[in-house]
Amino acid sequence: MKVSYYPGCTLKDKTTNLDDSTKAAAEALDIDMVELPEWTCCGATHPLTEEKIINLVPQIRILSNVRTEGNDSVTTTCAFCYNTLKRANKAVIDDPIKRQRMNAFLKDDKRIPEYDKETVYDFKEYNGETKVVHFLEILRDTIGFETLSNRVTKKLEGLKVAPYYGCQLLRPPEEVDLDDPENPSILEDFLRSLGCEVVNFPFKSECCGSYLSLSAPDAATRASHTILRSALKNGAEAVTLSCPLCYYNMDKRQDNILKLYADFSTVPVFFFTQLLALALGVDESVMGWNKHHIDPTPLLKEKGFLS
Amino acid sequence: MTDNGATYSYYPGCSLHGTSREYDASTQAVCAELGIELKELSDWVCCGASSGHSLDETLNIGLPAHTLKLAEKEGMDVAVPCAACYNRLKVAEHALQEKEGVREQMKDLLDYEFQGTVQVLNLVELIKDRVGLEKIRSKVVKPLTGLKVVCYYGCLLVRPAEVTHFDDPEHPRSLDEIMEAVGAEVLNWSYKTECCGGSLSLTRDDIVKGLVDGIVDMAKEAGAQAIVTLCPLCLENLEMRQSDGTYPVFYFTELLGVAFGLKESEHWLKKHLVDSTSLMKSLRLLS
Amino acid sequence: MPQKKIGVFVCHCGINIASVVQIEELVKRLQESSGVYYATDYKYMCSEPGQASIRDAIKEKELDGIVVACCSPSLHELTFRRTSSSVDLNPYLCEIANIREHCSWVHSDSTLATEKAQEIIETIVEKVRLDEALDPIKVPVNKRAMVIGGGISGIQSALDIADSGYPVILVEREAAIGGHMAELSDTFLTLEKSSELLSAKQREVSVHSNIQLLTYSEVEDLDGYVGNFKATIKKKAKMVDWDKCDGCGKCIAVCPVKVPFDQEHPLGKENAIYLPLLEAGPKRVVIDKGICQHFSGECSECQTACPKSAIHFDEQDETLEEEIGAVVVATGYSMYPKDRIGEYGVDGCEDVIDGLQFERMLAAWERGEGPLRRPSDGKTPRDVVFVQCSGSRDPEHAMPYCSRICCMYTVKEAMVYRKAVPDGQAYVFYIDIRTGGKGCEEFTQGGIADNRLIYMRGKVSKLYREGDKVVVWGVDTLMGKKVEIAADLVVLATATVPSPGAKELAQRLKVSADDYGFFQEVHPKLRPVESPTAGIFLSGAARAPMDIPESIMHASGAASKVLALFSQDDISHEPIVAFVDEDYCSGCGVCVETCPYGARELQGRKRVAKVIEVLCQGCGACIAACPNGACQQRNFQAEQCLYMLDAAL
Amino acid sequence: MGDTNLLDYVIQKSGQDVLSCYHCQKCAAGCPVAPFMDIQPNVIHRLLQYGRDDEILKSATIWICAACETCGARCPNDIDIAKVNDALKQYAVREGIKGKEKGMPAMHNAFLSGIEKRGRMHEVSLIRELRMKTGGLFKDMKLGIKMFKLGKLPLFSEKVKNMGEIKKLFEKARRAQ
Repeated sequence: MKVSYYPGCTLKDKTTNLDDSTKAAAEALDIDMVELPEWTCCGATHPLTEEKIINLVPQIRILSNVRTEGNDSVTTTCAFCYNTLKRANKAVIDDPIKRQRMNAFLKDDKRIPEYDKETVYDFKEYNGETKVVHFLEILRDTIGFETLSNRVTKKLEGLKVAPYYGCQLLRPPEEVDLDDPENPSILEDFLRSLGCEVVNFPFKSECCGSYLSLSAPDAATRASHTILRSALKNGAEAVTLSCPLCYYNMDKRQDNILKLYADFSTVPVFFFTQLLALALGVDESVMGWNKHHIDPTPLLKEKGFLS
Repeated sequence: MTDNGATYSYYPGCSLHGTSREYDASTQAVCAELGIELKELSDWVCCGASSGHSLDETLNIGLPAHTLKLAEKEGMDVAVPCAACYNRLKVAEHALQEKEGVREQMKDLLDYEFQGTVQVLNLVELIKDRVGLEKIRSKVVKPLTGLKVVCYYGCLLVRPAEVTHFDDPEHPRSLDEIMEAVGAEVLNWSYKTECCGGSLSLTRDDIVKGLVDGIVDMAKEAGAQAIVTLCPLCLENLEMRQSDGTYPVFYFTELLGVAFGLKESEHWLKKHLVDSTSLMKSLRLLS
Repeated sequence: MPQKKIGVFVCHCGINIASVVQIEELVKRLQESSGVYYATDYKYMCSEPGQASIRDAIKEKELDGIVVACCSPSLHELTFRRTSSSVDLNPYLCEIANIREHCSWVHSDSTLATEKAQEIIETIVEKVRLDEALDPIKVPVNKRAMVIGGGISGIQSALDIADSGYPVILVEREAAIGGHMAELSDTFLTLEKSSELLSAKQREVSVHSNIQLLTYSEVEDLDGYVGNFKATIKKKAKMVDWDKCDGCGKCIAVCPVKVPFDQEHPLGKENAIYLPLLEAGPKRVVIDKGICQHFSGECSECQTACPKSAIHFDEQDETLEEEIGAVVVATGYSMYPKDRIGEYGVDGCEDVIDGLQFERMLAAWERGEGPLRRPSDGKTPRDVVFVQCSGSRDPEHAMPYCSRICCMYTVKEAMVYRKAVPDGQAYVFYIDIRTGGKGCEEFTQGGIADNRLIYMRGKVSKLYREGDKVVVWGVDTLMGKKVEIAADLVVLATATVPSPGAKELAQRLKVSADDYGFFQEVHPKLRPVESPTAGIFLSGAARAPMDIPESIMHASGAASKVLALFSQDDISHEPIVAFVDEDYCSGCGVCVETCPYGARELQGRKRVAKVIEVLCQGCGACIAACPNGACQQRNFQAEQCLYMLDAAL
Repeated sequence: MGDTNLLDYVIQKSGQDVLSCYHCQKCAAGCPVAPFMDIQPNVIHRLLQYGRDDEILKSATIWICAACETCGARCPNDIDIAKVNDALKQYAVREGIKGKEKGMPAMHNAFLSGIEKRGRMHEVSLIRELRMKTGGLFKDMKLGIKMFKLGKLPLFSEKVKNMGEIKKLFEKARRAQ
């Protein structure tokens, strides 16, 4: 099964451990995944601008490049990139005018990288053929959690983990359509297949404050605090998620939470691919524990998952 | 209801002895002209107005009850020109009759057992119902032809209806009928009982300005040259707080005086903050 | 065949026809036309003088058939046919030529319109020329009714019919009749105990000589037609010998199967074997085969525990065939499953229940079974939040319609709750309070004020468990602010939906149901209690969400329709039906499959197609399908139609 | 106020069944001074239900209400909000709770103390006492002079001869609170 891999910008600087652990896990599960060459930013939040062209160009160019690479699907672990790519693709599939406009733009665009050379490109219209698949969907639908749990070498027995989805993975449901928006189960099943003890808590799809951490830090702190406090209250020792921005709000800014809420006790936050890599016995270098603000190693050592 | 011929007790209220002297004078003169004798209650006390009901329930009922005591002692129905005083007295009267325990409380406070033998009448009620439009028409010497007015009742004369029981709280007509009887052209408008802001005038004149301008604009829109009213508080507000500054406001008793050809009418009109004589002169209603 | 004397009566319809069609010119041309013996016109043919002119003309001119050129047949065909038969002219020799909707209303050029009117009339004249005199088909009526569903609606319909002297079979799926009303606490407006109101009716049914009560039974199939239905009823095996069982309950104690509190179930059914709330007579147990582990495993605890060995699992279901003349559908309602509303966090929350479950809790308190206890830990709830429109008025996720009864039962439940927990506080989140109906608004506003209920306008967005509380996220639009309440108990006023199996039953009865599963009425305004299938009537919430008073009204309405049907010994059916010329029929059976009304069957030794005239709706499908023209339709015979085409073209 | 909450106190004192309000906001729509209020007239009832007493007692609404009885006349459930506001004002004054609106309480106090002294209201002394408390001594000065010239602002106040009963009335009123 050959699929293009679209890491997304933050995975190349702040959260390289998400990138490395994803690639290591894929390799361990022999998922034939090739990073898309020369990828650009996906446009982050689904186009806030109503401007006709720029709000779809980045995503459609990425998706059409996947096709030129000869693959029929692209995967990513970042919830933001997944949401933006999938919704842009649906917009192009559903709306002929947008499709027409994108193809017109891409047609001219083909000449830009070659600057002076007038290379005629056998440009083929893009009609949304590329399938956008989150890495979790590959685990669930292609590999299957049954086989995944058999491939796990180190069962994460006794690790009480709260699965956190955030918003981009689930909403808007009619466009994203990954799982039931109110009662999702993909992360729960994933954690169970690794042997973890799943902690159910009501705020698993509440917003963490997202980019408000820049413009309205207190709001983001309050949002993340409500989520983490609820997870802890329901017995979680750790939280897992799949979005670098949620990770930033939930892990990096826990000391901001402490400033506002003295009674808050810190909790380690993992990318789900880190737990996956750990369970698959992949070597430590991909984990990038040092990148964590709340050091997760004491917990892992205590549970005997780390030497 | 004691029908003692044409003599009534008279309760002027503080404003009529102060900023609204012309209302007191015109009331007495017009009543005399209509054969009504007004005997002012001796040593009457303030009715408490909005301060009574705002700060203290005992004073709210106690002060007007004191006046009712004086009136009952005189044994005659009492005429009350000021709408605010009229409202307070009716509230006290209603409380004494309906509200349980008030009669005993007042007995203890004023050591007087209330009989409820005396009726409180506002001036419009007195003139229209007791005197009657026929008598008024018969007294008209100079009909106010050409004078286009709207009648402004204010809020306290007609509300709360279950207490004042006077005319219709939304569309009162009695003052309109009196003015029509003396030949004025009374126009219809929709602000008859809109509040002018009452006691807010001293502390929140910004609010009163807004309300008063609303009333004056509606009067103009109705095509009226002036507003006729029956409450000293409303007239003060309408004159003091109107941004126009030239729109005349009359007490209805003043216009009755003019229609009855009473000489001192001009004297009353001269006391107004807003000039009201030039309009009358232009209509040759004043020489 | 001697030339028929046909009269044509052209109506002006005031100006509707006369303003476009030149009437005198038309009448003059008709008088000269060959097929027409007599032609005249009048301003309003349908008026009394107009009809009098027709009657006189038929008598004086001894007309053999008439054409009335006027408006659409659906308006006055019946009127003019009655006028004809009143002067002994067979009504089916009176036909309508529509020169209003088909001519004057859609044309403006008066010369062309007049020509078209003439063509329309001459076409119909040709039809009358070959029309035969027909008489309505008479069908005997089997004066015996079947009521499906033993809730309050079914009970009321059954009683009304039985009290009028006709036998009724009341089929109830559960072991006892009473339906949801048996589970309620007090009922609004009078706050009388629901069970008390119901038990009087239940006893009446059980002792009524004209009512045959079939409990624990379901209607499998229904054939036949109005007045002559044949119902196949499955009597489910109780697997308990009711003569031996005395309701001691030892079996119940040992039964391993527990029915979850929040799963919809009849009153008293906590296990696979249970004591149904019987309306009369001694208590006796019943086994629900569906959840009994004897059939899905090998448990027979109750059998061993029974002192009277009254339990034998081998008892089989029984099937009965019943001949009936009319059917009343009274299958009632059920509650929209609350765990389908994800955001109301129902997965982990035992203390989020729906209105019916709260009724059961309140009814239990009223029966003196101890203080109000919430499902999770049995504590008495101090703060109860009612969430209105849970699943109703929600086109996006659930039901788009308003379930009509929740505003009323919620305020009542809050009032009964305040009686049960005097220091409790009830909050209600609503979008609108819809309490129309006699006395309802006063009841509601009085209830709110007297019981200090806090009504907040705003739809609840999320419920979730936190510690031992259920946190409710709502808004009070009056304050424009978010409101968060930590409640001990949350009652969802979930949508009222048809009872389970309603759609399947509709198919079996060949009756249409809307896409939610509510039975479809013929006309929502004029004929609300009749289904489009003649002889099948609708009673109560099976048709649409409604409260008990309305159910009673609809029940009696449906019963009155049955009585109207039973008041005639036979019913007449339009004679314009298909017929088969047996000489030409090759018995191919094509017509049998094509007939949408099941009005066709192959019969006799010669296997010749035969028309069940009573079921035939005269749609003509079989005629079109018949390969060798053996099948024709009365007064629409092929020859007739060809002549009509000649006249028209 | 003992153990009863403000809601019960207001219902009892004003005699108005505040709980029967279903917030149709007909009062707020017709109230002449509602635009100047920080809390709409009917929202006071909801705050009473929520027990947010402080917010109510410190509001400008209860003082700005001109008691023109429009709301009472039109309320479908016959709630006279003027009386509700009276009960709230009386409670606030007695408990010494100061709100956003400073002018009105001062004016009413000055008015009543004038009556306690003289038995009748005397505009000049009322205005003087009010301005001393709330400042703005020269406010409306121009108007005042004009009225004085027209003889409408008598400098000397009329005094009731038999003040005994008035004194007793004010004494008992204070004790009755």
